[in-house]
Amino acid sequence: MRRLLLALAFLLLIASTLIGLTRGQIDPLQRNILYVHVPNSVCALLCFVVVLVTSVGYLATGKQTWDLAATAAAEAGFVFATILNATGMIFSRAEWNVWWTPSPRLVTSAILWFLYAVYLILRVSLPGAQRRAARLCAVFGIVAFLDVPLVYISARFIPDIHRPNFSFDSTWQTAALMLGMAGTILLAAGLIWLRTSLLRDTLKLEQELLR
Amino acid sequence: MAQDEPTSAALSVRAVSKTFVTKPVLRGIDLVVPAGEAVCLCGINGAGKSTLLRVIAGLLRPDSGSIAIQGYEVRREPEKSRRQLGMISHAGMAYPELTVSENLAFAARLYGVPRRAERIEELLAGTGLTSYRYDRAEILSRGLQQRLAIARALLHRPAVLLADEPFTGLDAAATQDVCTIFDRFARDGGTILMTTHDLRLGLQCCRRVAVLDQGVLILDASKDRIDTRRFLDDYLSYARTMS
Amino acid sequence: MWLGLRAILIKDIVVELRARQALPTMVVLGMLIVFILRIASESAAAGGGAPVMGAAALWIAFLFSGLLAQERSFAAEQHNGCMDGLLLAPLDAGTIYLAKLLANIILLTIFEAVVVPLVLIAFHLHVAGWGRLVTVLLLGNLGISSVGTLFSAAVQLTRTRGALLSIVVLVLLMPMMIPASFALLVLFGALPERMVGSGSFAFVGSFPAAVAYMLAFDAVFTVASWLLFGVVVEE
Amino acid sequence: MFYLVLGFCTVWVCHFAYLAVLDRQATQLRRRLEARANATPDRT
Repeated sequence: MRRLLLALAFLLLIASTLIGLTRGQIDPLQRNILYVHVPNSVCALLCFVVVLVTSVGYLATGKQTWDLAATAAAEAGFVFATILNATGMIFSRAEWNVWWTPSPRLVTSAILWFLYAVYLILRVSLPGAQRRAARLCAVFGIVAFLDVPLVYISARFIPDIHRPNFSFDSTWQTAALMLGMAGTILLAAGLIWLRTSLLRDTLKLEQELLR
Repeated sequence: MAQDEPTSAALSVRAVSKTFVTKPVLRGIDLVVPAGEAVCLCGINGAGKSTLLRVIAGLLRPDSGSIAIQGYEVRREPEKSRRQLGMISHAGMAYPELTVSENLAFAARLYGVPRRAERIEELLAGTGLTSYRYDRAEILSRGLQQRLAIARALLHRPAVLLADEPFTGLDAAATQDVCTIFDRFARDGGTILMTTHDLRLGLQCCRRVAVLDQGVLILDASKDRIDTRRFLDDYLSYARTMS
Repeated sequence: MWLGLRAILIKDIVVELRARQALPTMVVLGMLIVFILRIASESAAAGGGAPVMGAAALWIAFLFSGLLAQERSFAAEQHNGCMDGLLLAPLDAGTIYLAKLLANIILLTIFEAVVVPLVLIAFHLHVAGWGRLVTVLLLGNLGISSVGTLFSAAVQLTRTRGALLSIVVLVLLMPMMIPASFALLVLFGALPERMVGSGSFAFVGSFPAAVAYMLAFDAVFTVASWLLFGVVVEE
Repeated sequence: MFYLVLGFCTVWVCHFAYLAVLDRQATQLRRRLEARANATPDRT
């Protein structure tokens, strides 16, 4: 079942790239990277919402699966944030010939990446898998989320050199973008689901040793 | 006050169980201790004695079951139940940098004890620490630190006193002092739940014995109803035969 | 000899990669420092010079010594089971948090009183408004202490070592560094009162807006840490 | 054009790298399970 989900996600992504580069091509060639940059940035943010929800869920119920889902979401989110920043830098290099300027959008994307990185490091360095370490990661997940909306979304609403006021007007372009978006979100869901079940099996195996 | 148990039960533990990751440490413990009684909880290392004490004190959340001190449920009314509870653990809970009276003054403020100075004097005398009043806690001997811990635990006149291995590391004289303090506390209507390895001392101080084995209470009887001689020889096998 | 040397080397690398603790922490800490310095000294708008370096130096000194001071804030509770002593007292965890927060704020204010004049002299800056400088520093102080207290308890009670507390607090405070640096740059005269344009300082806009942003961050973090403190200290 | 290709490449590289990590974890898990499975029969 999970294989199917991932395959479908990749199909959608390939379709979006094909349409985007052929029919829905944006005039200056390098701007086509937006077909990848936008979905990934949305997904990076969505994954952090998942981290928040699962962290709150773990603190409320104490069930281990919430905590594992939080780890999986953080890992997937980290991958998306890395892509987000990489394509962002490539885009700004192509657009303004500079790899990085501290414009609000780039700064907030970098902060999002750092939040993921620190979450994963915290997850690894807290001793043992017992409940207290999981609880502390959940606490960090929640407090870190407070950083994201304060900065990330507010950065959206002010004029900013980062995003030329450009919209995907033609139907082909919007179609390509939507396909890309759907593909990335499906990919995220698949990755999280796969990783959570993997973590659960490893945990079950390791806990057998304790019995 | 809405209380389901009779107010006479100072401490009532109902079907408490606790599992660490996969190891069940407490499996459905029931223990009711009326006021003025001292219970000695015995068991091998890892039987769950300290865990049970920490769960009763509210420091550890039980997976299921409920604990009430003087009728106040520990998880639902933490402030009221903690006011009725004093605890002595291996660690003395005293700040090494502070002097004996400063430590007691700090604890008195935490618990909001009225007429602090007077109460502290009373406890210093009761535990024989008056002459060490201005010494810093770090230089005290193990016996004196234990007496400071007891003074700190009794400061706010708790109804229930929990003692986790109170006699470890004490010489004969210090142990005797601790025992007399416990007796006086029990005679004044206080309730004691104590864990110990040294059964002879446990029986000397307490009138009731409970044995915990693999997370289950396999024996809970007052001293005069059990054959103390055989019990002292090998309490585990004896307790197992009785359960 | 050569075989032994190689064996130990490989073993160390494998163990380090598998434990995955020291290396990533170091890397992220380095990146955070560079990143914060980049934000604090946004040369595009400020035109470089002493004020920019002064502001950046002040915030970095502030962050790191603040973290060092706070890392020990729960050390006193660590031995002798004093943390249990506090948890047994009939008061909720929030009160313990507020007490520790105030202790850290006072500690950091004393530190401020020493380092800030030092920075002003060293970078021979003149300050536009002393009252405003004190408010900005106090807001920065509250930001560091609110998150610092919460996570120093977490790090202390689980006995984790290394720069974990630093990267956690640094990353959480990064968004606040933008208005904080802007405010200091305005006070040191490196930036005009009101900014318009595309940089992240323009995003802040004006000095009152910067103070408002810092206040918002402090409020959000303090309340969140106050609520979550009980979860952190519970065994 | 170069940057476009670079962009798309980084995306696919990142995705496949993470999938590879997950796959390695899965195989490691399977190996441990098999080792555990055929170890237990003779012990019981």
